[in-house]
Amino acid sequence: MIKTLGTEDTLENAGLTDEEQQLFSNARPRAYEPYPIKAVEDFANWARANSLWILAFGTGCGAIELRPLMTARFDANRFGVAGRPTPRQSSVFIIGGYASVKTLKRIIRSYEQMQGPKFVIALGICPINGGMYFDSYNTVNRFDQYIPVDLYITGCMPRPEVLVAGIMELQNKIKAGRCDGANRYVENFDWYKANQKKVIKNWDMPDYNW
Amino acid sequence: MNLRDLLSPFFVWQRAFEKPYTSIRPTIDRPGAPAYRGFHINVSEECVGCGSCHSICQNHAIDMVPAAEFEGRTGDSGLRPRFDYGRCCWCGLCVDICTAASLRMSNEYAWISEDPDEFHFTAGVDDKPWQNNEHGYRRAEGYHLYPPKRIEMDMLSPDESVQSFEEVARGYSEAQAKLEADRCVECGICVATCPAHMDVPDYIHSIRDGDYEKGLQLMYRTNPFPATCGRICTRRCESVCPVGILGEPVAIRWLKRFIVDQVDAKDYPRILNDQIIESGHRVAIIGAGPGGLSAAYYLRKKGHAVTVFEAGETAGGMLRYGVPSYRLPDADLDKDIAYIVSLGVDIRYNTRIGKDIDFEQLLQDYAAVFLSTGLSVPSNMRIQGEDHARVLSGLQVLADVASGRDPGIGSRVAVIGGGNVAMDAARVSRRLGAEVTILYRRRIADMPADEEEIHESQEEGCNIVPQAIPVEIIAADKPQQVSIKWGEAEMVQDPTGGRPRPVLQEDRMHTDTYDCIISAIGQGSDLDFLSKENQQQLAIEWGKFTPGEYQQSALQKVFVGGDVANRTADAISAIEDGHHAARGIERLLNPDGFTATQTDNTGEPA
Amino acid sequence: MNELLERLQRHFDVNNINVLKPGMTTLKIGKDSAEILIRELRDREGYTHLNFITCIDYIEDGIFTLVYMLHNYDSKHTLGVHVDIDREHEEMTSIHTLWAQAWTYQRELREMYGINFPGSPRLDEDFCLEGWDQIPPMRREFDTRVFSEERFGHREGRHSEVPRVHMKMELYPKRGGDEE
Amino acid sequence: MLEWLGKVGDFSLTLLIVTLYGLLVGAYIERVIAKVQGRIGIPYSQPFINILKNFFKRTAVSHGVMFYLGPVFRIAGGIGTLAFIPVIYGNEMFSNFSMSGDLFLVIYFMFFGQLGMALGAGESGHPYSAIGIARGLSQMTAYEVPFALAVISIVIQYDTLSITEIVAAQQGGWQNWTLFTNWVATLAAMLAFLGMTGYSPFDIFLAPQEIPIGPPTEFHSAYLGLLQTNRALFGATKLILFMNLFFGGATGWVELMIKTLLIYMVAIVVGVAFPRFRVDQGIRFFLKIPTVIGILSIIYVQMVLLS
Amino acid sequence: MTLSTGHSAALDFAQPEPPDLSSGKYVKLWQGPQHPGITGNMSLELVLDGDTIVSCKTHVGYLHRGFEKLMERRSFIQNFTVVCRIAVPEPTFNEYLYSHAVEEISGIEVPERAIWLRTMNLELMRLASFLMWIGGQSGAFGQYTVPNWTLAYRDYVLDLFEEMTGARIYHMYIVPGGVRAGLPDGFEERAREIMKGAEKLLDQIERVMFNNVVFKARSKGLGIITPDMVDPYGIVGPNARACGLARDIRKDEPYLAYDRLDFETISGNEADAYGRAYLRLQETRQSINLIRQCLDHAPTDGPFQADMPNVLHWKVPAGETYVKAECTRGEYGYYMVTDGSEFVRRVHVRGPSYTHAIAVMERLAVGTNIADIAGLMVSLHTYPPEIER
Repeated sequence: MIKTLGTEDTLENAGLTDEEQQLFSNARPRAYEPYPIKAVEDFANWARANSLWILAFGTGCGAIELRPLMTARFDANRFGVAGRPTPRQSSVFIIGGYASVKTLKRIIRSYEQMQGPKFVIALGICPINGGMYFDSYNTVNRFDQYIPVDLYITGCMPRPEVLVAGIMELQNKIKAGRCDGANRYVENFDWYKANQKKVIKNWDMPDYNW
Repeated sequence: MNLRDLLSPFFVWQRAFEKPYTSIRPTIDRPGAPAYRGFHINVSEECVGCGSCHSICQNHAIDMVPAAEFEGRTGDSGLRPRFDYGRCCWCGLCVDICTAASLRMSNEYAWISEDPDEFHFTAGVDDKPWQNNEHGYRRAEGYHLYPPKRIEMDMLSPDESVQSFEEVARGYSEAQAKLEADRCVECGICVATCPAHMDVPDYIHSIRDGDYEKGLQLMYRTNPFPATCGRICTRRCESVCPVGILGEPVAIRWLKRFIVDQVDAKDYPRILNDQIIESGHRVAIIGAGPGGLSAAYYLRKKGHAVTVFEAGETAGGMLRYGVPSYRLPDADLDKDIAYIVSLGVDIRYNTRIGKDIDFEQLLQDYAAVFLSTGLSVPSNMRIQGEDHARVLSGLQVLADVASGRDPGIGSRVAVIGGGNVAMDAARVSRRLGAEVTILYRRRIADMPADEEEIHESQEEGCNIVPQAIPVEIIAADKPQQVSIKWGEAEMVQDPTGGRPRPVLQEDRMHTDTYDCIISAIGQGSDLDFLSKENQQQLAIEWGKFTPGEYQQSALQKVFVGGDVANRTADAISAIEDGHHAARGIERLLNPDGFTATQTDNTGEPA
Repeated sequence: MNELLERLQRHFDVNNINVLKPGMTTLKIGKDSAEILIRELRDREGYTHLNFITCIDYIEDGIFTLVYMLHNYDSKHTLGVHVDIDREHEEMTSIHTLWAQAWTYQRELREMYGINFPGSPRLDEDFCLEGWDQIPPMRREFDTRVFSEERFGHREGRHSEVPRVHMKMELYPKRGGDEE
Repeated sequence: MLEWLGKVGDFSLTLLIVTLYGLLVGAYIERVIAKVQGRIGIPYSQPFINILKNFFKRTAVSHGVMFYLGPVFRIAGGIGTLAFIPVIYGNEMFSNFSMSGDLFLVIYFMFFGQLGMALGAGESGHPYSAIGIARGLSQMTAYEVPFALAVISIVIQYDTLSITEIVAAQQGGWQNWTLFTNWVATLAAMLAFLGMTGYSPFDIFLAPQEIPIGPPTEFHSAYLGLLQTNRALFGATKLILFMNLFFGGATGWVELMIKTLLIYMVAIVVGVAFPRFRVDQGIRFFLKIPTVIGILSIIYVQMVLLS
Repeated sequence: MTLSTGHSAALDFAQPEPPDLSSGKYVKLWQGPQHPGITGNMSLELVLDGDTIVSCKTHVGYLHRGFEKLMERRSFIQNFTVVCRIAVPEPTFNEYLYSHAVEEISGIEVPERAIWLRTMNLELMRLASFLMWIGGQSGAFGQYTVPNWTLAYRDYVLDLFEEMTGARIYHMYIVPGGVRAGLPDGFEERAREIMKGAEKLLDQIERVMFNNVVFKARSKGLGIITPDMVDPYGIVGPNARACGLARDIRKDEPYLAYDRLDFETISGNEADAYGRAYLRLQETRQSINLIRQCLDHAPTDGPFQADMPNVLHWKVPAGETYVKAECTRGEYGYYMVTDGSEFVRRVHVRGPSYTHAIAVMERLAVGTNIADIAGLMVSLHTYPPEIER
């Protein structure tokens, strides 16, 4: 059983059975408060920016360019980027292009399990406006309705070079303290949940996956 | 386990002493390949806004949006492609299909933003750093997504064609027509350029579908002379056809002709199914040329009783008298006219206004008058001796031939002028067995006649002498002959920027003798039937009207159109004038029920 | 090749034999004898390889055409067995005992077309979709674009003009073809 | 009392230096691996930033007290191990709490940390953790056998349980190092060392492919920061221990760094060349050759050196 | 063919009884979709008894985009840009097969130069794909050096693609009617240089990866496919060739220029993970050889596109065809039915992973150690997007 450090225990978790209700937390997520001293927060942001751990979850075509990115040719390790197999330890979620409804459910789960501050980069055209699959019955079109995205990189596929550029851009944004996607998610939690539940019809997981 | 398997892996360490694979500054050191399909470039001056990119884009990533600075250019829709980089997949099909080759791709590929709404831009209009990239994807030479060359039409060979007045262009076969119709990209820029705004892409579409009846219906919506226009139209549509920018334009005229040729005249009433509900109004039309009959057709469809007054013996006006039958056989002109007449249009032949019936009388008797008397008086060359008996007017020669009379040109003929009438006169003369020389003031490229006509005249053996200015007509030794004195001309650039002017070279003069000289340098109007008072009211300038809205003249009941009221003086403009005047007359007679044509401005192409 | 077809015609009610190209033939057989034919082809005629099973929706005729593509490695010949089934009673004999991958195809057809294969394993488990609440998506009456717009929505702010309509509005609003 | 406090102060300094050194050498090793892989690799500052980042990360979930205590036990094990190892021979300041029986204490602490970690990770309830623990502990048990045999061998050889004395016995030139006096035990110990460092082919318990990441699956933020600190500290401590036991110890920091780095390189030279063994294969490996060598080392000591 | 592949009655495809999870004896474990040890976005639902797998279920659909539906509402030219997305690591096979199917139905003859360029393109793709696969196989067993090399080297091949086609991943080069462009200047020299380097790299890889005691320990005996499994399970490509069946569509039913290229079908005799890996290494070398032959023979001028109708309203006559090609994983096929309209009636894409990743995987996984499941998965060489499409 997972104990959470959330604020209010008000989520309904209606998708769960009674038995499962006992196993999962029903707390709402809490926004990230910056450190009261600005210098500390800036320093923390600097450290965060220079140690970006990416969740190893290839959600779509974008995964194909993550491999060159992480290996010898582009060697993203140089920039403080590393892959992490578990969401608990990751701070960056790279959405690799389109998200089918089935994957979206896993993306939400993985995203919510990531510990803040966390950042999302959306790769390619599909998360922006549906891309190639704008008329597909199984892929979402506007990714920002389901998960807050901090940075979009357009392209199909975006090359590893532009991924490197994107990571640098994300670093700048984090250092400037402007990456507040996770907080947006908490503040507009009900809106996001409503959107998510609109497309995910078999909601059999807790409302917030702690 | 053997020792080799244990030791051999240590060879990995070899690599430690080699140069790393890593690219040191990936974002700087690695631009896209020279042919990389990166972000879009549009040379907006070359773009004509045909929207083919929009049509071919499977992701609906391209919107056509108005770009104010390109609005109203000839052959340009004024729209420019706007890209949604939340949709584009950089397949480059838009570049491949681009009719003007204005759309290209740069080798730039990096666009990062935190705002998902930002990924839009109008290429070539919005300022983007990659607009001037030299590298990037271009369509390869020899790669086409539509056939660039038009389907050649069968023509009589020049040797055969000079032998008779048989129609030179033989028409497309069904297979040929379908192949040619297939080349259309359905942009509709031609619709705007066509004076009559015919639904060109739609009727071409109907050819692809094999539904010629629908094609005929579509054509009659804007033009009751499809058989005629399918042969002799000046086809400004083809001059703006985007397919013609890199290849040859779609043969719109021949396709129009093809549709008409497929439909039998006796099926017209069934296909067009014009239901006439009599309105009780009476309208008079002066002149049974294309303008007058066009007005008659559309007015009749509105239920008005139409009376056409024609000075000649037959209807058709200039189409009948001015266009030789090897270009427009009488049967085809009759096909168009017969249908119009069959709707109940009353044509009074041999009735000249001012002589047989008074203009004032018409104004009193009829609810409205449409005036399209055309240009029937040949212009003068304004040189000495031009009233010589052997100086014939081109129009007269053509009219004589059309009516089956012998124009009496002899066997050696000079034609003065470079317009279509000149070419027709020359080619008619060839058919009558004469040896023809065409004298024209400027260069061949400056000739106002259709390029095709010039080409065919030459093929048929007419000798064109460009830059030849007639100076004087001199009586020849024999009475049945005449001499012309002409001088060579040099083209001089106009300092004010106009087109080059021919300047006579006094030292290079020639004098030649011919059996006759055919003057075909233009025509003027004959508006003597109008009283002085009327002429003043109608604001006639240089023998032409300046019509207002809906072709209405200064007199409320009088509408004008045709050659006498427009600058282009071609059949299709006259047809549109007639159609538009019909609209105006309808508005005058039935102000409550009238609605101007408004088309829904949204929506995607059908 | 012809001998094979003759043999088949002798024993089965096959029709619509169509030689598409050298090395590929299709034929049609009734729903009830299809399984026996396929078994026969596999066991006796050397068509040991099942390329795929798929379905074509002929909505205008009210039928689903199931296509079983079989390949004979020895004669290098591919044989497509077409079976028409009624769109209203979409049910077919399962061939999961013949090939190990057959049940996967049948599971896909169940999900994408709603065709039932009684006895096929894990038939009603989700395959590609999850929580699907519409008619099976590959059926032709299902309009994916409309569905996508309703459920997923698109980003606002897009607007496109049609060149000829735009030109008419800008250049000659009162002229051109009337709607009569 | 005061003397003892001073000792604590000295130890804290040692702890700091060893940890920082551990992190630095970790970065260096990463760069060496990267070089073999044909790339450039992380900057030297990366391990420090990673740890800082993890401490700045927010914790939103907990799996109970034991979950918290896991990393604490783990680092306690690391600190405990270091506490009883004399770092610089002959330097009172950096000799820590070395005493007569410290070798046993050290080996105990080496176990302690792993077990504590196992408890914490087990509490997280994640099946990946559980599998990782099972693999880690069974592999540990396996490589501890040759290691213990090697230690026994040198204990017999030097007839002492004090690391300081073992180091002292190796002074006076390289020919006195255990490496040369008792190469059999060194060989056994170095094979065990391969398992201890957690590089290929014995890194199955942390393997991302075979099962994601193993015990630390659920650990994050400060917990992970502690684990990473410990990894650097414990790694360096093990190197120092091996240096002391088999390579003659060090009389200054520079000597220590060179020797430990070279010892570390042994694991890397093997690590980049091989894939990883499955856990059963790993156990089988350790219980075969290295164990035999370990037993041989005892026999060697008994038969050759002491006879 | 020496080996009989007749159906043996002994093979039982029946689904195993699901283990009783409530007994407490088993652990249920999900491998994927968020898991570094899975090939792409898919998942395996595993039930473990200790370290041994007693049941495996493949779950796919995480990448389902409904291509076959989308293709039914796009025109024939538009589809060619869509199809390459079906198998992300090997898009060109889709492009070729789609184009070929359309050409076959509409009777378009592709010019000679395009045929050679297509062949070269496909072989380059094979090389790139195999390079990535070798890295994947090595990485799945925990050797990260080789993946770094091969992925970097694959990138050089992708650079060639970029020059040739204008894109790295989705080339969209093979278009119905031909190809989109000829070769750029200097391409041949660069290609030859990269082929030389690739050969050197493969030698190095053979030394460090294949002659490796631990790799052998991990891969030998893993996931054995017996010849009598091949047909009943629909196993194709290297997975089938490794157990001794010399089946290669390039040789058996030659398409493009393969009948004019000099090569032999490679088949092995050990159908375990090691045997398959070694076979693929050899095929990578063969692919380099074929690319060289293409560079030698490809005409440098002449048309590279057949005369095409206006693609904006291109109606392909009614027809039906099934075309196939040998991709890195075996028989890749396109089944196309047209009805004479501007849209295709039905396209079915047959990817070899469809059976490799589901029926075969579920069978081979049983009895395997949990640690080997990633290695087994990679060794079958499966790409999830071509399963669900």
